[in-house]
Amino acid sequence: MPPYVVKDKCDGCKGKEEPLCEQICIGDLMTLNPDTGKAYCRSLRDCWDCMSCTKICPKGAIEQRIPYQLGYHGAKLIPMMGTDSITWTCVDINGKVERFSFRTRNKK
Amino acid sequence: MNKSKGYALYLGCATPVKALKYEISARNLAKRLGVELVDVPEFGCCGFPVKSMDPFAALLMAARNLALAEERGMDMIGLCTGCVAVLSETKESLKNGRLRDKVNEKLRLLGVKEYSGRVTVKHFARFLFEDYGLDAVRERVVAPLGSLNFGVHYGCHYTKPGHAHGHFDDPSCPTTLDELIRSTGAKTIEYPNKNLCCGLTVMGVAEDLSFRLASEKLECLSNRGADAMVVACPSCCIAYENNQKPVGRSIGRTFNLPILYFTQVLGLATGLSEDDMGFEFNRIAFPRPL
Amino acid sequence: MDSELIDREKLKCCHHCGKCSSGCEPNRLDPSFQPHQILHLIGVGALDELLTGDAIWKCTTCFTCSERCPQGIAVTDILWRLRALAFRSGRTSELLAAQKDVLLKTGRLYAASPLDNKKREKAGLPPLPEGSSLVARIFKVSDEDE
Amino acid sequence: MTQKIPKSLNEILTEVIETDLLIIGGGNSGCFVAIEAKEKNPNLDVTIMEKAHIDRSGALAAGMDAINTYIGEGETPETIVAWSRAQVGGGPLREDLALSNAKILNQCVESLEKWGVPFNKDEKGRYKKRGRFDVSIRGEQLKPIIAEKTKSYQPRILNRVAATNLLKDGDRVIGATGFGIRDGKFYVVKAKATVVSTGGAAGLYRSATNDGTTSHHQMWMNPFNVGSGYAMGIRAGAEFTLMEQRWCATRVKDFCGPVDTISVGYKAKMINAKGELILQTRYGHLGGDTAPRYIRANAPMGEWSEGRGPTFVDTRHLSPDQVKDLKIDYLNERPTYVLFLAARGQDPAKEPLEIYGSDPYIVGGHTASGYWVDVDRMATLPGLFAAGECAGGMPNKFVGGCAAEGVLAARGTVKYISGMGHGNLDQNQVAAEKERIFSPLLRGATMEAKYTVPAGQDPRSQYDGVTPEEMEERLQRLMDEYAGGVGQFFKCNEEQLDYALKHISLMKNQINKLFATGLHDLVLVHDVIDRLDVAEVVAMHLKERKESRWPGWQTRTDYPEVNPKLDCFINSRKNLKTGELEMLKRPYEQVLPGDRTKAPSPIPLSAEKA
Amino acid sequence: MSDEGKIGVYLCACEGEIEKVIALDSLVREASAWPGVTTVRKDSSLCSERGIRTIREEVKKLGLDRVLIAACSASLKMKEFSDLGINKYLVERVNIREQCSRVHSDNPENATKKAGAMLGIFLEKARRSKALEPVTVPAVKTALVVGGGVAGINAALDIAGTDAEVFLVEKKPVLGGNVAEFHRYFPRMCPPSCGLELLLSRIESAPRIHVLTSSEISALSGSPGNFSVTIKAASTGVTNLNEQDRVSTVKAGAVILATGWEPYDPTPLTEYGYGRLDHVITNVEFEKRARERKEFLREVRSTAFIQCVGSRDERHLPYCSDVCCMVSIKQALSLKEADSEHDVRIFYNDIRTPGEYEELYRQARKSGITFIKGIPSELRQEAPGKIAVSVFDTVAGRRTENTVDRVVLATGMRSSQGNSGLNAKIGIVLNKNNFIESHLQCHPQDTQRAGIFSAGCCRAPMDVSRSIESAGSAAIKALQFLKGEITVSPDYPVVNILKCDHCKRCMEECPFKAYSLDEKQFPKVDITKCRACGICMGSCPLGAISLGELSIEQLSGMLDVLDKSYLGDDEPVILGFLCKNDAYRAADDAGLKGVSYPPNLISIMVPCSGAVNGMIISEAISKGVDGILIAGCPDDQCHYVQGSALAKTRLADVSNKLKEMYIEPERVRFVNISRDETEKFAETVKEYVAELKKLGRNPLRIQ
Repeated sequence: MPPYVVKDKCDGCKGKEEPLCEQICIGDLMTLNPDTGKAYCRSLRDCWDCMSCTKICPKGAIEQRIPYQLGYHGAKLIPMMGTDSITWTCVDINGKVERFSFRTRNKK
Repeated sequence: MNKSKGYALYLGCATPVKALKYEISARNLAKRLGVELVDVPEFGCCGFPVKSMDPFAALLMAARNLALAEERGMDMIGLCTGCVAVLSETKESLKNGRLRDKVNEKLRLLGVKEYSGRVTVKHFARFLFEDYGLDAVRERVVAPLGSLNFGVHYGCHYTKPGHAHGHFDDPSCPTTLDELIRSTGAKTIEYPNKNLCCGLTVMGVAEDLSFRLASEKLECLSNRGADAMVVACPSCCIAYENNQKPVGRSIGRTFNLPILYFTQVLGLATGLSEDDMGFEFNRIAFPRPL
Repeated sequence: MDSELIDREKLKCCHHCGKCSSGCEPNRLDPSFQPHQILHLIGVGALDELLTGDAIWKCTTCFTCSERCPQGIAVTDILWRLRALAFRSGRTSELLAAQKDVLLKTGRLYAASPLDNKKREKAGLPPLPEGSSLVARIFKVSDEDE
Repeated sequence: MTQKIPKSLNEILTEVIETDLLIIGGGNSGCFVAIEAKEKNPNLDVTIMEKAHIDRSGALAAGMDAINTYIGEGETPETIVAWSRAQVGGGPLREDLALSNAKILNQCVESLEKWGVPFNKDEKGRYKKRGRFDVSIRGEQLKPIIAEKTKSYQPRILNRVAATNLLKDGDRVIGATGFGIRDGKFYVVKAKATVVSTGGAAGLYRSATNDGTTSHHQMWMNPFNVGSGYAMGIRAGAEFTLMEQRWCATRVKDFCGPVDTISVGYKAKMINAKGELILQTRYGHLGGDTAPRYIRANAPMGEWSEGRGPTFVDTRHLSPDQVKDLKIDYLNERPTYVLFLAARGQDPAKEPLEIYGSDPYIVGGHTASGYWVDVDRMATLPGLFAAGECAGGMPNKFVGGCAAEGVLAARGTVKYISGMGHGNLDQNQVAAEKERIFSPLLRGATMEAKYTVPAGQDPRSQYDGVTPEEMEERLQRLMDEYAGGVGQFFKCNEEQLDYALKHISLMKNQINKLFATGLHDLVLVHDVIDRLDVAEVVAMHLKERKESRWPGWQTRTDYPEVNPKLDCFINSRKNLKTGELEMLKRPYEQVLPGDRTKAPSPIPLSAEKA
Repeated sequence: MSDEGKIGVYLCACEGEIEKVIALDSLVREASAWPGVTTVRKDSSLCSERGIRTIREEVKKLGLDRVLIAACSASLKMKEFSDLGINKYLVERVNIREQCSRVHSDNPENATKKAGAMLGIFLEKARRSKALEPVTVPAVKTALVVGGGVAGINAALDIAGTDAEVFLVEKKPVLGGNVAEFHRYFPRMCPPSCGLELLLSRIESAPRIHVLTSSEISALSGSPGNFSVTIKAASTGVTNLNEQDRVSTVKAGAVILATGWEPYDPTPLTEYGYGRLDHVITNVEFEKRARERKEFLREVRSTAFIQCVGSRDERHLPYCSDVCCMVSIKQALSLKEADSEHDVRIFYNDIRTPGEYEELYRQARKSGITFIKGIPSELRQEAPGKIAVSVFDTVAGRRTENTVDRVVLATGMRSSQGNSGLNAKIGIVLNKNNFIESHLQCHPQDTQRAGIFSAGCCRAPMDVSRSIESAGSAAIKALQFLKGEITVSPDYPVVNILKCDHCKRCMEECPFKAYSLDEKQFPKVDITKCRACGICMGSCPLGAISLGELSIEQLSGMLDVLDKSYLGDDEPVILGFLCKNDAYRAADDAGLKGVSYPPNLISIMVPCSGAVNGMIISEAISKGVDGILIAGCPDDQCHYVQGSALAKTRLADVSNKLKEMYIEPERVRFVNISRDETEKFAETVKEYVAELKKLGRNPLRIQ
């Protein structure tokens, strides 16, 4: 269930040494291509699809795709992070759209 | 300039018909200096006169010649400053991708491959000055012309428009042609109206304006005792050599100023024979130095 | 369409410092030819007066004005385009009309007569084609979608 | 980030750190160790060595949808321990550990809510129950919240440092070594007490969905928890228990995602191809739905092996709202499960969800494998403590239990550290370890390319050596086929185990053929080395328990029955002199009276309170 | 909702103006039921002396820890409401007049509903506000003036007038700069030496001015109030060449760059033959020679001045150098003064002699100087000592040939700061003409670095009088940093290192480069360099940065509490983030200008549109807000350089995500509003409400 980085959305987190996805990846898989300045997943087969990179990417440049072993092309699952809540949109292969919003941190 | 396969010689319209001595001396000088000039029969008119009729057609004519040279993988050497200016200007304006695509579309209709912008085009004198190098020319000088004193006429399109020629020389006070001539050992005169135009382009429309422009330079150089005026363009040669008699008549003076091409002066210094320099075509005899 | 030929955007920056006319040799010899005035007349819409007048034909295209214009206006190109507009609306000089015929027939500005080719042969120079429809074809292709 | 590959040992920088308490593994229990240690003694110097980044590392990376162990109203620490005992068919288990854990369980779970984790509430404002001890939460931010709380105590956090081995002064563990995955440094940490909380071991066995494209790590457990904690302890000679009690669970087929959310949370029944209720019809005598966990885990595989597959969890009774809530639960724990359903256009209310066995894992927080520890959670080596999935003996900890283990381990370390000095560091132990860690990288850097490689192929195949991926795939297939993997429906026999052990040792002899072309490669090398050590112990334990006490978790076809004489703990310890793994047995002591296989029903609530 | 806390809610009737539109009594009843609210009271005029006194008494009596003032805009009555006996950052202003009663007077019922909703969210903001005290940072009472010309000298003297020390650093061995070598000042035609000697004597006698000649700044670091400057004194001793350059470091509270100007070298204009033809000199050379030799003025009989040499020329200096017309006129007059028969011709494009300088121009005309409107194209040496100037006289419409003995080229000015190697390091930005970039009309003497100012020609071409004027204003600005301490208002940003993940976006996007990395690699803000624009708060992907006055937690809390249907179920609710300097004030003016917009918009004031964080926008949409409107200054007029541009990119990221999530991307919108575009703002809101009505209500709610 590897992450695919959309080329023209990723800006390498400007800070350039370690973009956020490289900081957070639990398997040390996301890294920065020094020539293009864009991020990529070092080994698609080793990703465990915890989606930490997709959630933390400030430019929304990472798309989570499902290995063809498990499901068919075209389904999408996109997180939109708030400071204390999250909204997911899921689109299935027949185009059905579902949305889920819920709180992820209690009100202080 | 890549010289792997020699240079495509761009003769233009005027030189092969009106200035045989320029073509003869140029070809022989090139042979003497070991520069391979390759004829490309498919070359057509450079488009200079058509600029006053249909700018896009003029652009196509120039682009076609550039594409032909590119096809053969050769850079171009021109003899006429007018042609070289138009070809260089066309290279500049075809840097605009949209225009280039439109021109390439038309070139395909004319059966010519695409123009991509790799070819470079230079006047023969500039080539000698920049690529061949003055030291190399000095090495080939066998008969230094120390006793001669020439008045060099650049002609407007040799250095202008500056952006098309990559600002290789300063149009207000040019020096490269003087230095080329001085490399033969000869001296050159600094005269005030050095940048004065020969006026030939308005010949058909305002003949008196054209004659008066020509007369001023002839008068200025004659008064300064120049052994000859050196030119680098067939149009200038027509204005100063062919028209020297009528120009003189128009101001009531007879001039007797020999008009030589820079290729003839270099030919003299590098030991070319009179025939090889087309001396028989000189309308005003130029006495050989002893 | 014709008026788009002239690059009006750059022309607007001209603030009539007169440097082009100061450096223009034809103007020195013939005061009626004033490049800065021509630019001004285009600006104030007197295009037809220019196209029918004979001033625009006195420019020797020596580029001095374009090289020195403080606002970087390509004055010479504008003169050339004025001539093309005049030519297109039928106003031309006999020389220009003759030149067009030669070009259409021979593809060259100076036609190569058999005598010329004999002279060239004697001088050991390659012969020149006497006739060529190249320029005619180029004109046709150029006008196609004009 | 481009890294400079060192060419020789002295090019590698060494960083020596002295600390009071070293915690290896910054996951759920590791963080709780740090928090509790700092609460007990604020100026204690605490260091956390974390292989990934503390904000999202460990099994909780994507979040959690439920806390499986919370002692709700009408329940007591005793009832939860009894329930846990019944879940593992009466044990054996360390009831002393379970009771001490249960006593502080609720306090740990409730602190999660205080720190900001939203718990679902019922209409009376109490935690909303899913199962008997199961409360549901919105846990997407669970680990970041725990990490933020840990960071507020300012411990020294070494992110991106992978632990490799323990340092010993005689029998006492006096710290550990590791290497920087990003900075390439060699870390030597001297500590008065060391806690191992690196989580369980995943990837010992081949996952059913592993294929050549992109689903190699399509498994239930976090694949980057490779059991380094176990391996370091094994190599250091610590005693381990119940390593044969592997956690083989029922998982959503292909996706290999959790199923308890559906079966416990939404009361979905297991059915086979014919629609029969498997547990009721086949396993009624063992309690049907309330049968021990290994029965429920093995049931679907039984159906498959007897030709009645495929098996499902019947979700067709779910209302649209329940489906939406089900998806929200999954978004909080394994978000791509929702993407999995969407990618098949599958609506759980119309089609039941297919289930299958997962590849076996060694996770002391679910089953009871791990270090043999005393009540202070100290292992058999003084100065070494284990928490969370690493501590053995007590099954069914889950998130809440592991947090409580962290707290108890912390209290154990604080007691141990007071008045205790540093051990003295043996420099050649350090030098040997530095050489062991970096030799694969140095080998990779100085190797000459020997073979031609077509474009697009893995450039490493031009070298004459073994890549970590090759050895990992070889081990996983070996364990799957010869040590009771999912391919064999979890069954194995003596001869297969011997075959597995023989090949494991063949691989261990070829560790010096492994090479790494970068720091990430080096991590993979040490992952496979650790997995080999753990796999060997698991196989030895499977071989030793000559019975089928927990069919599914541990099924011996040559000893299908339960052998009453083996109603004890089977432990193991490496003899550091001979290098052999010695097996030993320890008696089971029953603390809670009553029938070990029955879970007492909850104490009836008085009328007005219900 | 945490309901502890003692909050006082005060509603102002504003002498009836607010009350005739908003039913304050119903709001009082509603608010008194809210948790944590101790007292709610309506008052005819809160800002009156009586009103303020009663609030202060209640604060003491009831021990209030938060105060809500529902009255006029926060930009008004700041002084009155800042000392209510409670830390002023615990007082929250709710703008129910300019943004509610005045602009929705046509629909009192909706206005009351909007006021109620506003009270709700700003109460939530108040609940989370923190008491803040201004921070005083010790500062050095020393100024550093770079450049000893007329601007630098005056700046030094103006500062030394107070009790601050001044270091005046000059590259050349002597003070005085360019004018020291000049012949005459204009318009008074007096010798510069007269003015300079007076200034230099005052410099001499000023005890606190330390002059360092033939010295240069080699490094500058630190922050406003505490710059540390390394000064390299070139080896004065000609004798031993290897004498080490004496390097000293100076602590300075403020820096004034007065590095002056250099004449433009006309050699590239080869047509004028400068350096080739003799008797062709520049105006600066004329000035120097006239000063050195009095008879220089009579050496020749005829002189031609050519204006705009290099200036107003796309290929050289595309700007007007401001002084050349006056310089030529002055020099022409001194020629006429020396010999009234001298034939002086000035070839000009436009004569620019503004203000009182016109008098000098009239004198020049009267003294017989010939002004010819036309610029010559070329200079030729006819005969030795004779230069032919052929020019087209555009007024006469014909060419005139002129032969003169000498030609003076009126060349333009370039900034010396243009070629200083330090600019990049200390963050001095140059504009496209290579002068110091400053906000030309509003803060001409500021640079983009707090505490560093510019004076004189290094900032723009100007004459001596304006240089002295700008030196004075730069000195006054610098004095704010020379009081021995700098008080920084506490609304600067704070980084929550528990959330920060070292991605360094804040450092990249801070327009004032106020961030550096601390020893643990966390971003640390230098509060003296910071201008509290909040762009870093807007940049942080993890919401780890909050401003003192407006935090991420406050915004998130307000989003929870906002009643998404305060106007009923089919009326969309829009949340507006308006920038404090332009958009918010333009919205305030709506009522006064009789312009109205629908009550569906509730606005929150932000220091800059760049401060709005992408996560807060996403969260607002997730929590059911129908539309987000961010209004910032026009792109090139943003007070914080690129605030609006950054806001647009962030909004684009969010709307891209919304589009991908099949949520209408139109639910987020940016609009540039400058201070006077009230009508445009109202029009935008009307049109946006209509569009959102077409889109339908936002279905999202947080479970």
